[in-house]
Amino acid sequence: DPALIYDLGGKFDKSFNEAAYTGAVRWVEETGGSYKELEMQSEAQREQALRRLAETGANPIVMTGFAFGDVLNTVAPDYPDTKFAIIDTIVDQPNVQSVVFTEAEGSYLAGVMAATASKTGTVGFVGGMDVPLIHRFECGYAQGFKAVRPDGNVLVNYIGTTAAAWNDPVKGGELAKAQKAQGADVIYAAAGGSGIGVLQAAADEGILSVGVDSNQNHLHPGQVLTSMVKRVDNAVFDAFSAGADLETGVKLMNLAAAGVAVAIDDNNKALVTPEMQAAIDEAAAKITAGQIKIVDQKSGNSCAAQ
Amino acid sequence: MDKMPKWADVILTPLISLFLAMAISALVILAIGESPWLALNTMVEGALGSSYGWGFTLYYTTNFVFTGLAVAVAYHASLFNIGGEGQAAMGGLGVALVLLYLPLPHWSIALPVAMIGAALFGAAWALIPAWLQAKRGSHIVITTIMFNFIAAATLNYVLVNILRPPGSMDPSSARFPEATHLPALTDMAAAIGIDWGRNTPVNISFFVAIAACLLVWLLIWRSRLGYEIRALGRSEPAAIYAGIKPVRIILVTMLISGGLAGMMAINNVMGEAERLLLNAVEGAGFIGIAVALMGRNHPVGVFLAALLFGFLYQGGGELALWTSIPRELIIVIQALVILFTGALDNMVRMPLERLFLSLRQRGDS
Amino acid sequence: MDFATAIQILDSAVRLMTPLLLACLAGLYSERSGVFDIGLEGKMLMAAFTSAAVAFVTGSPWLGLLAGIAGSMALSLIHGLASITFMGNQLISGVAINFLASGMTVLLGQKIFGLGGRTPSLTGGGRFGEITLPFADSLRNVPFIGPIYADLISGHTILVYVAFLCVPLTWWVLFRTRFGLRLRAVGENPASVDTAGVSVTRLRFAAIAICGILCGLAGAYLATGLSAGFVKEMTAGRGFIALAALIFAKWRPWNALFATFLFGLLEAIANRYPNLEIGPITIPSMFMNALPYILTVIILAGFVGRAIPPRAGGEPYVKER
Amino acid sequence: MAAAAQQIGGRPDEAAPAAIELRGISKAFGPVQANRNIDLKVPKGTIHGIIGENGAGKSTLMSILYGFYKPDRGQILVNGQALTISDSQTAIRAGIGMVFQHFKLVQNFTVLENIILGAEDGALLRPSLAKARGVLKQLAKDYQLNVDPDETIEELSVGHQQRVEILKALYRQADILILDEPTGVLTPAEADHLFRILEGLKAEGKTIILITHKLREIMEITDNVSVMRRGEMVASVRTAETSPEELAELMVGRKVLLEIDKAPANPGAPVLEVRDLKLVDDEGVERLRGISFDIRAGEILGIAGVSGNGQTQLLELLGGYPEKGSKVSGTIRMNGEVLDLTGTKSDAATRRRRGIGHVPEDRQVEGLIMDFAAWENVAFGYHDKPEYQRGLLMNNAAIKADAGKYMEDFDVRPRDPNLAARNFSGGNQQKIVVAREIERNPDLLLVGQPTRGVDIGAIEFIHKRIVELRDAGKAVLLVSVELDEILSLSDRIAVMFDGRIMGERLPDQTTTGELGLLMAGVTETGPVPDAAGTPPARQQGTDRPEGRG
Ligand SMILES: Nc1ncnc2c1ncn2[C@@H]1O[C@H](COP(=O)(O)OP(=O)(O)OP(=O)(O)O)[C@@H](O)[C@H]1O
Ligand SMILES: Nc1ncnc2c1ncn2[C@@H]1O[C@H](COP(=O)(O)OP(=O)(O)OP(=O)(O)O)[C@@H](O)[C@H]1O
Ligand SMILES: [Mg+2]
Ligand SMILES: [Mg+2]
Repeated sequence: DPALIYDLGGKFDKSFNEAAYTGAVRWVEETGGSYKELEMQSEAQREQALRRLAETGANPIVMTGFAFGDVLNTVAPDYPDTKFAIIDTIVDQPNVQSVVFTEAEGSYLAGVMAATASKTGTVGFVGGMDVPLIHRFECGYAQGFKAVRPDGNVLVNYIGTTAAAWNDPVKGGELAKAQKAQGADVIYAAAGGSGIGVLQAAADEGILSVGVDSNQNHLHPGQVLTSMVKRVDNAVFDAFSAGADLETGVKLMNLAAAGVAVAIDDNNKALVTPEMQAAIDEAAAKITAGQIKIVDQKSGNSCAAQ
Repeated sequence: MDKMPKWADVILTPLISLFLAMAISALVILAIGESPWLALNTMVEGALGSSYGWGFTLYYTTNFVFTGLAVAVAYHASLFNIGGEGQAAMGGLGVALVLLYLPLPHWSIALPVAMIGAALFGAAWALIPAWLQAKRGSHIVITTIMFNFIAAATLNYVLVNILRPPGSMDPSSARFPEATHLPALTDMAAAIGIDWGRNTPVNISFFVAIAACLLVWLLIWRSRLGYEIRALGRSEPAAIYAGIKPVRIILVTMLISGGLAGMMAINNVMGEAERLLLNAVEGAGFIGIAVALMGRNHPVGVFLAALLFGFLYQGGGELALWTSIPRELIIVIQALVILFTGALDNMVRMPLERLFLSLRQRGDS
Repeated sequence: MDFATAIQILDSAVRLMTPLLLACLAGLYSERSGVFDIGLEGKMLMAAFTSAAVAFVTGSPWLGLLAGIAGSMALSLIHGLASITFMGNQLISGVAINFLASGMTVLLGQKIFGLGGRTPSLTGGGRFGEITLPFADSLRNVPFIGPIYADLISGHTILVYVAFLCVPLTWWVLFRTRFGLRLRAVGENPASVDTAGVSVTRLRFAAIAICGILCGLAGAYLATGLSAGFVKEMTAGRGFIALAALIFAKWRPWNALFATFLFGLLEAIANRYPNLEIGPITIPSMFMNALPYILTVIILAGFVGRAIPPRAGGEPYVKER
Repeated sequence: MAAAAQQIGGRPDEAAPAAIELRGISKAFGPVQANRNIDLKVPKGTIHGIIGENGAGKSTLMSILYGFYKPDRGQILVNGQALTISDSQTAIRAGIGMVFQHFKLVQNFTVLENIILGAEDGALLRPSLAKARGVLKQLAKDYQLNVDPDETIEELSVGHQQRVEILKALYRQADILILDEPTGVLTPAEADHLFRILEGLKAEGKTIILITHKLREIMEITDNVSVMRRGEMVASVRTAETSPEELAELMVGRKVLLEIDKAPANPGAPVLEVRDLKLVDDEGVERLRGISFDIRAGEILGIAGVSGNGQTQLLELLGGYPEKGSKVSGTIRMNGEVLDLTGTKSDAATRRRRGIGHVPEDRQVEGLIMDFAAWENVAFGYHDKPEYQRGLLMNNAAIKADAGKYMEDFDVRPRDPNLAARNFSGGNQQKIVVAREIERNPDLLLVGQPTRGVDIGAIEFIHKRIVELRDAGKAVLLVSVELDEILSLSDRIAVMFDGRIMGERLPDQTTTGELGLLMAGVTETGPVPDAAGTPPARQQGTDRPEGRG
């Protein structure tokens, strides 16, 4: 059986753990198979969980989150017959598949959409914690936005510095309101559970928001511009389907591979104007063709690309 | 004259309380539609059933001993140090800086140096609240809460912007040099030919924690400083009458307290992760409060309470890992254990006292 | 900073301070009666959950509010049992209550809604709406006063107004009524109340019941006023900040208003200026996030003298040993 | 079990109607039997004394009557009617009022608020306060019980705090008033005032129960007296038909010397020379206004004075711990060497090293750590002595050995060094403190209120040891509000008033009357005007009743 290990945020984190869970559930529904799943309780358990799963014969073992990288590097060689898949970071071992997403590409498209939808020329970004992974979202978004509106303005806020940052919808909502007060009319939330508050506040204030990780368009139909989906579910589904034959090496889940995308469905169809769609398509094509280089690193306090 | 024998007070009462906590926990488990028996089994098996489980239980115990002692030492001076979380986080920073930037050839040298780094950083983080309390009268409870937040922010900044290896996604430091790897208990057992607790994080820090218990005991009950700490904690006017200087004692006590909390880092940062993570402390600072209070601020009590929480942590982790019971159940069980053994203990003690008293009176007449 | 910005920041501060104020007043009642309460966080969390759950199921925020109060009261009762009836350690009891709420909310939420402890989002009538005060819209264009009335004073949920009303009410109850006199006395010297023939136990239970109600309001405001539903651990340390504000306020109602406003304001400012540039240096977002805490320490050290808690606080009333 | 009350002298009038009758009252606190099968009859309209050693159970018995504790067994009759007193409210309604040994006042409330607490007239305070203000004015006139209704309790002297307690009872229209050691904290003048009030109340037909350790008071004011020993009532007699010696023997169970037997002093070289000592506290109040005196080896200098006239500050300053923020000037010479008044070398530890022992005025707040075991308290203040150190640690064996010895020498009961200080009775707590300070054989012993609230057996003992220290050639500075104590112990008497020494007298050449005048600030030349022409500021503000209730 395959196995899935969720990172500390837990299975229902409204973010990528939950997306992984969705993928596993879809695999169960489609194949009728069964899988093992574990939720991390503490840092010290990572290695324990990996080893115990490997010893029970689970194969492949999929784990979400870069935090596993370090541990997997030491554990994988001990179980050469087991395949591992790790999401969000690269582990260079012969029996490991490293799944990395180009969040910046998806966020770039979200930025393009925001720029097109914005009337004020100011948009917002609310991140959970000020950490490199979230910088990818922030920088891609800002770059996409600037590509369309070079003179526009991106407001950036982070929720906090403790673990509570991912579970504080109240602060998320307040930040959204503060950004709205400064003129933002599209706000992108990459903040786990806190993002729910951002989307809610945006809807309350009558402005648009952008969801993240899974498709959150349905939360406020007609008021969520789009969601930058990160198809962790597909990665998990694929890994589960491949079983013991899991291909190792780096698996790049980029725009071209439909690893990231901006979700367009019935809930936001009305918001996507033809010219917006055109802008998206153009940008996507250019990214795929390598004509647009996205810089997803921060230097100091701002995105390197800006 | 005591109302009941000492053994009834220190052993029987907590045991009955623990039993009550477990009984209520069982009800909660039943209520969410799971089997309490299975849960208990999983927990005991997972935490105590194998040398492997013990290896984790003792690892967590080590963490809680340090933070528990930190709270306990301060408590004797009547200082409520809720800042263990921040102090332990800063201790981690101290360990990381020492191990990353000093050329330390061997763990036996690295350990004492890291201990100093951890203790210094933890102590420094406790010093400001202590100074503010002693000199400016700012309430230490508020300032230590604030310093927990400030520590989190500082660590966030340092890890993301300074210590993070270039290109890494993970807001964590680079791995510490191989030479500073602490011997795990497994290795130590293997050295004397015993196969014990393979792949468990418990390491030599466990013995440091035990030594810390002993030292704290000596400090509080056998040393002059401890005498002065306890005197000040019980009565400030009396302490002044006796020539004890409150400011000095407050500062020294908090330095020791912060140092102990910081020392936790040799276990989780140096011993386990071998690099500094953003959320390395994982609430151990707060558990330390419960551990100290339940252990009645005595090192032996702290050790036992830490062991109990180590068991709950590991057993609970196992429960969440291998059954469909949500991991939050463990938090509920912890809460009930704290509640019954720590806060509702008189519910058990008072009837017991009456029982023993009537037994004695019957014996007398 | 222009006037409109100031209004917006103040408006945000009002929203942010409301849960703190309610929790702070809750703590005030409890601690004035001599029962220390570090379980404010847990009570708020429990109330946030129960109110969101019931508001979702019934579609009524008012029923949700009642449920929030009930949830918080249940924990108050446990605290009372431990710290009043069984003369246990109040700090331990508070710690336990925080753990209990943190675990129970998710456990119950998962059992009921299966969303990992979240409740489904509340829509429309399930939340407390914003109240527009009379003439708010017509007065908006009056210079100065207009925006203050229309944008700052008007347009909050009912619970905000309740919270602000609780300040003079608390002051009045505490200093102008028999109950308040006894409450303050029991926190200073329970024996004085006991020898006057008034039950210490009953008074303290009354105080923690009020504490439960106010924490219930605070939690309900978080889940059904400010946001639309419950997310695990959504109180995010606000109970501890309220506790800090209470000490800061020296256990006085008007000071509590000021202290919580200061916290709200600092947070609102930090939200508004996530990257403060001071000359050549830009303060990183991490430190802007920690700014309210840093400033609190500075203010405490610089301007606020020694806070003397109620004399009998934290100690159970033990008559016979 | 309970011995029948001894028949000594005449029993109180059996036929008179009893205001209070207790039958077979028993009460245990856990393993401690505080009251054992107690009978007591208090005739209406009399003052009834209750005496007994520390811990005999007097306070417990009265607290039961007041509904504070529930008795395990027994019956209470008030005015001939059986009554179940389950709480203080019942007692109050039955007309019983009680002034506790440790006052039950809210320190930061005003007098008025304390008076109405629990006796409010409605849910709102304002009417109650207004009414109480009126009643208070009337009571003040009727009984000479003047207190400012708007002062907070912490601003009041102990004597005034006690007045508030009495007013509380009268406000509740008490007919039966219980006073538990009311004079323990009062000056003689205040005590006299109190007794006049009590007599006035008695004249109105009220019944009064008075617990005290002072036989003089019993003889002076009571009609009948009951004696308790170890939880039992051992005797009830008419005061007129007994004598102090007889009562003392009943209380303690052996003969007690009520007079101190001391040889004339034989003073040697000056040990302590104090010159022009001044102290201004942190509120700017001048507490000491230029104090000068000497104490020689082998003599006891007694400082008399109404409390609050600077004695506390003098003792604390000499002991090395003046109140934080106070400014001091002047010189202190100890054995010829000047002592630092400020800086790190002016602390209590340094003073002890210089050979100054100090029995503080308040044993429970300063002298002892109540939660420490007796043996730990024996090292308190001397815990840094080399003989108590062993390497880096403390030599607990040495401390315990000393503790055993001190407790033996001073007959501390129970003789259990492991018992926490709070579990000893007041008298025995005081013995521990005195033992600790005297056994160090200090060159100078500072003693503040050595026998406050202590029973006569212990008083006799403590006095004897102080005199012995003097006879061993040491200097003693004795501060006490008890004029009797000052007169019988001192070799010289200095009287303090408003931070000054008003004059020195020899005990055999003065009278209580003369000392009393000096204590009130009256010299032969008339009252000394205050520097600012006003009466001393906030008299006795720093004095608190020992311990807190
Ligand atoms: N609240 C209490 N809880 C437990 N034991 C008590 C309590 N109060 C008194 N005792 C015990 O009861 C005994 C009688 O105490 P009580 O206070 O009645 O004595 P007392 O005669 O008033 O002494 P004193 O002269 O010192 O005031 C004491 O030995 C004490 O140990
Ligand atoms: N709540 C209590 N618990 C246990 N023992 C008590 C309690 N209250 C009083 N006692 C004990 O009762 C005895 C007499 O106490 P009480 O308070 O009447 O007098 P005290 O303050 O100790 O001495 P003194 O009469 O000299 O002031 C002491 O042994 C005291 O420790
Ligand atoms: Mg007494
Ligand atoms: Mg007494």
